[in-house]
Amino acid sequence: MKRCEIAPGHHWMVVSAPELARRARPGQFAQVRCGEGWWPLMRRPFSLARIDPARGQVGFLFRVVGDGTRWLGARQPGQVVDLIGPLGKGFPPLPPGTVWLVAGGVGVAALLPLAEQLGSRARAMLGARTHSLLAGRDELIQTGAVVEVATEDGSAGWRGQVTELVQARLQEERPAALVGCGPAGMLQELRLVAARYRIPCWISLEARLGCGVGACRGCAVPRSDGNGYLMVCSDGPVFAAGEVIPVEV
Amino acid sequence: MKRCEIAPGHHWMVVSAPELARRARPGQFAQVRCGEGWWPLMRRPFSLARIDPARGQVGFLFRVVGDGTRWLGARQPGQVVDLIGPLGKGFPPLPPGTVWLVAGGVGVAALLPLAEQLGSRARAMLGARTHSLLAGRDELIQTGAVVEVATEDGSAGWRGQVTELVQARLQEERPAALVGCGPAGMLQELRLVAARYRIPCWISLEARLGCGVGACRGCAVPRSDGNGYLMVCSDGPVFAAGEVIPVEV
Amino acid sequence: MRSEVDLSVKLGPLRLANPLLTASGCYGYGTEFGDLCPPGLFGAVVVKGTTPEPRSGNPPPRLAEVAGGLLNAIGLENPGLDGFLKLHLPRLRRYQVPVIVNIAGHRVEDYREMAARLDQVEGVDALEVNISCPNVRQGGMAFGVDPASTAAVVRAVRRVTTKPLLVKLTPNVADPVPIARAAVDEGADVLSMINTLVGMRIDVERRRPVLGNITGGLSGPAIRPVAVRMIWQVYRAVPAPIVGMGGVTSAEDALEFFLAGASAVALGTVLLRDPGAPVQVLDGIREYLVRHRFRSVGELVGLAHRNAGGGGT
Amino acid sequence: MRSEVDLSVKLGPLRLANPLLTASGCYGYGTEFGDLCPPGLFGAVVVKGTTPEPRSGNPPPRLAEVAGGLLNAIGLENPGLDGFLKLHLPRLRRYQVPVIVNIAGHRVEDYREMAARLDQVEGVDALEVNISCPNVRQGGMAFGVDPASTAAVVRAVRRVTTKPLLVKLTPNVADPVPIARAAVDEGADVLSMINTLVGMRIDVERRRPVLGNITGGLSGPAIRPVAVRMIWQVYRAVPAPIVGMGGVTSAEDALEFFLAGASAVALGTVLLRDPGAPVQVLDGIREYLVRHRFRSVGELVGLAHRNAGGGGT
Ligand SMILES: Cc1cc2nc3c(=O)[nH]c(=O)nc-3n(C[C@H](O)[C@H](O)[C@H](O)COP(=O)(O)OP(=O)(O)OC[C@H]3O[C@@H](n4cnc5c(N)ncnc54)[C@H](O)[C@@H]3O)c2cc1C
Ligand SMILES: Cc1cc2nc3c(=O)[nH]c(=O)nc-3n(C[C@H](O)[C@H](O)[C@H](O)COP(=O)(O)OP(=O)(O)OC[C@H]3O[C@@H](n4cnc5c(N)ncnc54)[C@H](O)[C@@H]3O)c2cc1C
Ligand SMILES: Cc1cc2nc3c(=O)[nH]c(=O)nc-3n(C[C@H](O)[C@H](O)[C@H](O)COP(=O)(O)O)c2cc1C
Ligand SMILES: Cc1cc2nc3c(=O)[nH]c(=O)nc-3n(C[C@H](O)[C@H](O)[C@H](O)COP(=O)(O)O)c2cc1C
Ligand code: FES
Ligand code: FES
Repeated sequence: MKRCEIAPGHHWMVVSAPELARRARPGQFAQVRCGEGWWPLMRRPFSLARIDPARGQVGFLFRVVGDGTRWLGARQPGQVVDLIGPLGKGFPPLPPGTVWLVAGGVGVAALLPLAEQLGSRARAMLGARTHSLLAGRDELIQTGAVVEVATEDGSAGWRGQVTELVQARLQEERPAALVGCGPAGMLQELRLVAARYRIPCWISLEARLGCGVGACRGCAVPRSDGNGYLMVCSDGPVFAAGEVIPVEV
Repeated sequence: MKRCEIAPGHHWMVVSAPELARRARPGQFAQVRCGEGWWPLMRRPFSLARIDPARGQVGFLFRVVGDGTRWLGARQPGQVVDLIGPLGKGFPPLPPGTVWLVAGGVGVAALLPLAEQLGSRARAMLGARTHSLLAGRDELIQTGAVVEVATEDGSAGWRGQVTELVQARLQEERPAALVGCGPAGMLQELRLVAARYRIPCWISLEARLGCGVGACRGCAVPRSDGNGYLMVCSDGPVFAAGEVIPVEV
Repeated sequence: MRSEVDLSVKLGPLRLANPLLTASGCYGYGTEFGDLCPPGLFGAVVVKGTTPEPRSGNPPPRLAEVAGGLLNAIGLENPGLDGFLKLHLPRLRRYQVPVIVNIAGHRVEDYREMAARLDQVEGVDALEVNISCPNVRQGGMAFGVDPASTAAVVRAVRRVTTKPLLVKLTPNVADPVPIARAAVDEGADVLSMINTLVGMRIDVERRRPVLGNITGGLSGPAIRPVAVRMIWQVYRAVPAPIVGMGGVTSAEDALEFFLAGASAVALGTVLLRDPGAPVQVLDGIREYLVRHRFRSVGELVGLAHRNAGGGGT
Repeated sequence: MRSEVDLSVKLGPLRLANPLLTASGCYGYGTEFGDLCPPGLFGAVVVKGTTPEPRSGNPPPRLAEVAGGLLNAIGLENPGLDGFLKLHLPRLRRYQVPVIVNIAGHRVEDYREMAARLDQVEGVDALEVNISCPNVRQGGMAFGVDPASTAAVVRAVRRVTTKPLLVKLTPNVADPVPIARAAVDEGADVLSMINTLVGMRIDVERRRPVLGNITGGLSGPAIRPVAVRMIWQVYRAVPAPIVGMGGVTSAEDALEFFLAGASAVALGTVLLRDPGAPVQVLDGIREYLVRHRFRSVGELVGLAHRNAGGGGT
């Protein structure tokens, strides 16, 4: 594996995993063992941020938030990472036309392979607290997508939330679909915007995972119809926005 | 710290610890943290195998037997070791005359500073399974002590147990005192020999330690008089041979 | 060498190809892990706790990590008995591995009804009566902390089925022996122990419990010493085979359980992290048997009691 | 900044300079650690369990490590009440830190006698009634698993002393609330919780229990979720201040206990490994109070209950 810190606390890690690269589809994830002993106990889920069957590689973009990611961010090139994947359902076939990819923070990771796949059909909007934390922007641009950014402090692009940027652009244009990945609050906002404009919308959710395969029922998110729960790992992580209520992890 | 493997699975580690080196006396030990997380939970005790106040250093000789010592044996030069010491009572003043130091395996660690202190009064007998495991022999010789060895497979010196060697030499000579450190079985043997020949004898014991300071009462060894227990960490680790019954750890 | 050791075990009326089971709730309905951990690896598959009606389970978060363990508050999410029989059992049966259905309810009636129905179902090899689930408001663990209510549940179930009955005990009691005895007196064939300890965790930054359900069940290595102790106690006192569980992660752990008195062990939390664990555990058990010249796992069961002197609980 | 936060706490009738106590049995008689961890660091020192007569304790090995925890089977080795008063108390008093004597016995009579004598002793600030020691054959934990016998012990002790009474509860029960209530109804001023869970470990190579006593008490991080849960339950149900313990190793852990309902916490197993822990824990608590603009530890006590919605045990 190779790893580098591409923004403060943000790492880009490339792992040689030919079988995984061959079978993976955009929106899927891998469960990565992040520690040696019994802490952390569970694996950590990360979106496949690059799927490169030709080179037999997959890439991850992750942010250090706790003990697991701290451990992972200290791995050295050449070390082996223990991962299980591809897991989850990935993105469904999207309607023809332009697709706006809306990312908050490291949420961009899940959208990179989709941008790659959509090529010129993709337009991306990327939000972060400040410009130095806009990890993944260059990778997005490399896919050929048109990229716009929003920063809360106004240090780059639109000043404010990325969902505000989306709303502003929706005054001018209508995409065929919206696809979002990021914090629960942002996705909640995006869902409302999409509903208001009646644009089909998919969101990729996070949860604290156990098994990652649908067996333990640990990663529940509430269904919007009040009818129980869906599992992030096996019913998602990508859901139609109307289907679920994003909850903070 | 510096460390090197001096025999298969046997490490010699030197740590800069001026305060400890100044205060330590032969027979004392330090409690070393051997791991980062919660495994192993407790510190590991190691005899001070070198006490060098001039250089502000102490040395340890340890054998890899489990997770804690495996971790310690993988430390790299320059890394910090977290240790507490000096602990325990160390050797009492010994009677004038020749003292025979009898070591089984890494038991030699506890005897090295004593040999240093005794100088030409010391004669050492060192036992191991086979000659390659006679760790500490060179260090013993450097103290100026006369050194004889015993190996169970006869690959060096006396063929058999070091206590047999002691018995053989006792046919010829009588030391003023016997001092032993090693496995419980060997110390048990040495106790009997010493009693038979009525030679004053001290043994340094091992036990599974908790606090290392006498607070938790975890490191009990039975008193020979049947009257309860003594604590290896605070009453010992050196005991008069008649006082306690060595038990296997 | 390998062919010399026998990994098959007798578990009361059941004969299993190897001593590893899945712990209920950690292996879903047997097919979720796919090739990562196929049902055929196990001596038997114990499915997720099943209730008469479908249950949607507890609000998230349902999982929280703690030192050496996991807290879960799934709340018996399951498609109900009908759902299980229709959706899951047919798929699981294809693997030709013994299937044990874990049943849970609010009332004695619930257990009886399910047992009566399952008695008729082909492809269900045994029932595990879960009187120890800490994550549901009524019933569940409440049955398992008292010998009388344990007896009531087991009696009701025993009357309506001739299938082998496992009864799953809770560790949240001062002494598991009277409860184990009550279960066996009423016809339990096998005791499964242990379910989870009730625990909780608080998020100090948000100043609120981490789990949606507030409390959850503690599993994983942290509870292993409690499991070993309870198996040890029950083995001495109650003449019934035991499936041990609670923090088994390695062959060494499994061996500890056999030596304490378990005839088989179940893997739970470890599967969530290492679906490859069963292979390693079986290899390790095999290696141990060969090294110490045992011919079967059965020879190990309860062996540590012989070397334990008089003392102890 | 530092001077703004108040680390002192009220613990029933006691006023402590800070919310850290020593857990009985992990800090001996207060002087063993010397400068590594002097008594003055703590709000109060709770000494090793003391019995009427000297006890030599259990045969070795007395300690065994397990995942995230420690098993101990010391067996209440202590010099007896006389020995304590003669040998240890005078030395400990020099530190001018409140002294709490942990008392344990086989019979109600034992507790009463000790309490009556200690009532007269200057320099003993409170008694902790240990009805939860799992490592002695009779008495000990047997009292603490039943509300009636708990009541009997506390009543007997309460009659003979006006000193503040802490009662130390066992986690080896299905529900600690009835026992806590019995203790408080009979006059306990403070509840200490929790003592250790009964556990064991088997040496698979030697095929025998590791501990000389076979079973031992499980302490350390492994039991923290059980401690937090029990404190949470008792805080809701019983109007008495709580000293929390069980796996506290860091400021975050201590805060978790305060938020669950503990007015103070005791450090046990962590002292064996890191005698420097109290300093770090106090610094961390102070830092948290400042960061979140609390003025005292008291403001945190039980705070997580307010943010917990309706649910839960
Ligand atoms: C399907 C999926 C895909 C993901 N993809 C990515 C990705 O590509 N890049 C990336 O950086 N992160 C991703 N995450 C989030 C990532 O899994 C968590 O950040 C990680 O598990 C945190 O582990 P930790 O041990 O460092 O933090 P912990 O110590 O476990 O937690 C620290 C903090 O992070 C929060 N947190 C913990 N787990 C999660 C979680 N599963 N999701 C969100 N927040 C969490 C906690 O609430 C806590 O406040 C993804 C999560 C899911 C479910
Ligand atoms: C006062 C004292 C001084 C010591 N000095 C030295 C020394 O100078 N050099 C050295 O190599 N060792 C010394 N030991 C032994 C050393 O402490 C143990 O080998 C070490 O604690 C094992 O840790 P581990 O995690 O590697 O093994 P573990 O995984 O804990 O145990 C592995 C095996 O080693 C045995 N063992 C565990 N703890 C001890 C122990 N305390 N004593 C003996 N055997 C044990 C166990 O029975 C087990 O079979 C000393 C012990 C004491 C009490
Ligand atoms: C996520 C999860 C779900 C569980 N669900 C059930 C269940 O439905 N029925 C049951 O009897 N036990 C259930 N358990 C308990 C396990 O079967 C097992 O008894 C316990 O976890 C101890 O074993 P372990 O430490 O190996 O996980 C569950 C445990 C976990 C971790
Ligand atoms: C070595 C040891 C000795 C103990 N002795 C006593 C005792 O004498 N009396 C008592 O009430 N509790 C005793 N305990 C229990 C502790 O006081 C404490 O309740 C328990 O260990 C949980 O806290 P911890 O996890 O911080 O250690 C002992 C614990 C240990 C580890
Ligand atoms: S993580 Fe187990 S079901 Fe999703
Ligand atoms: S290790 Fe605690 S008394 Fe010896």
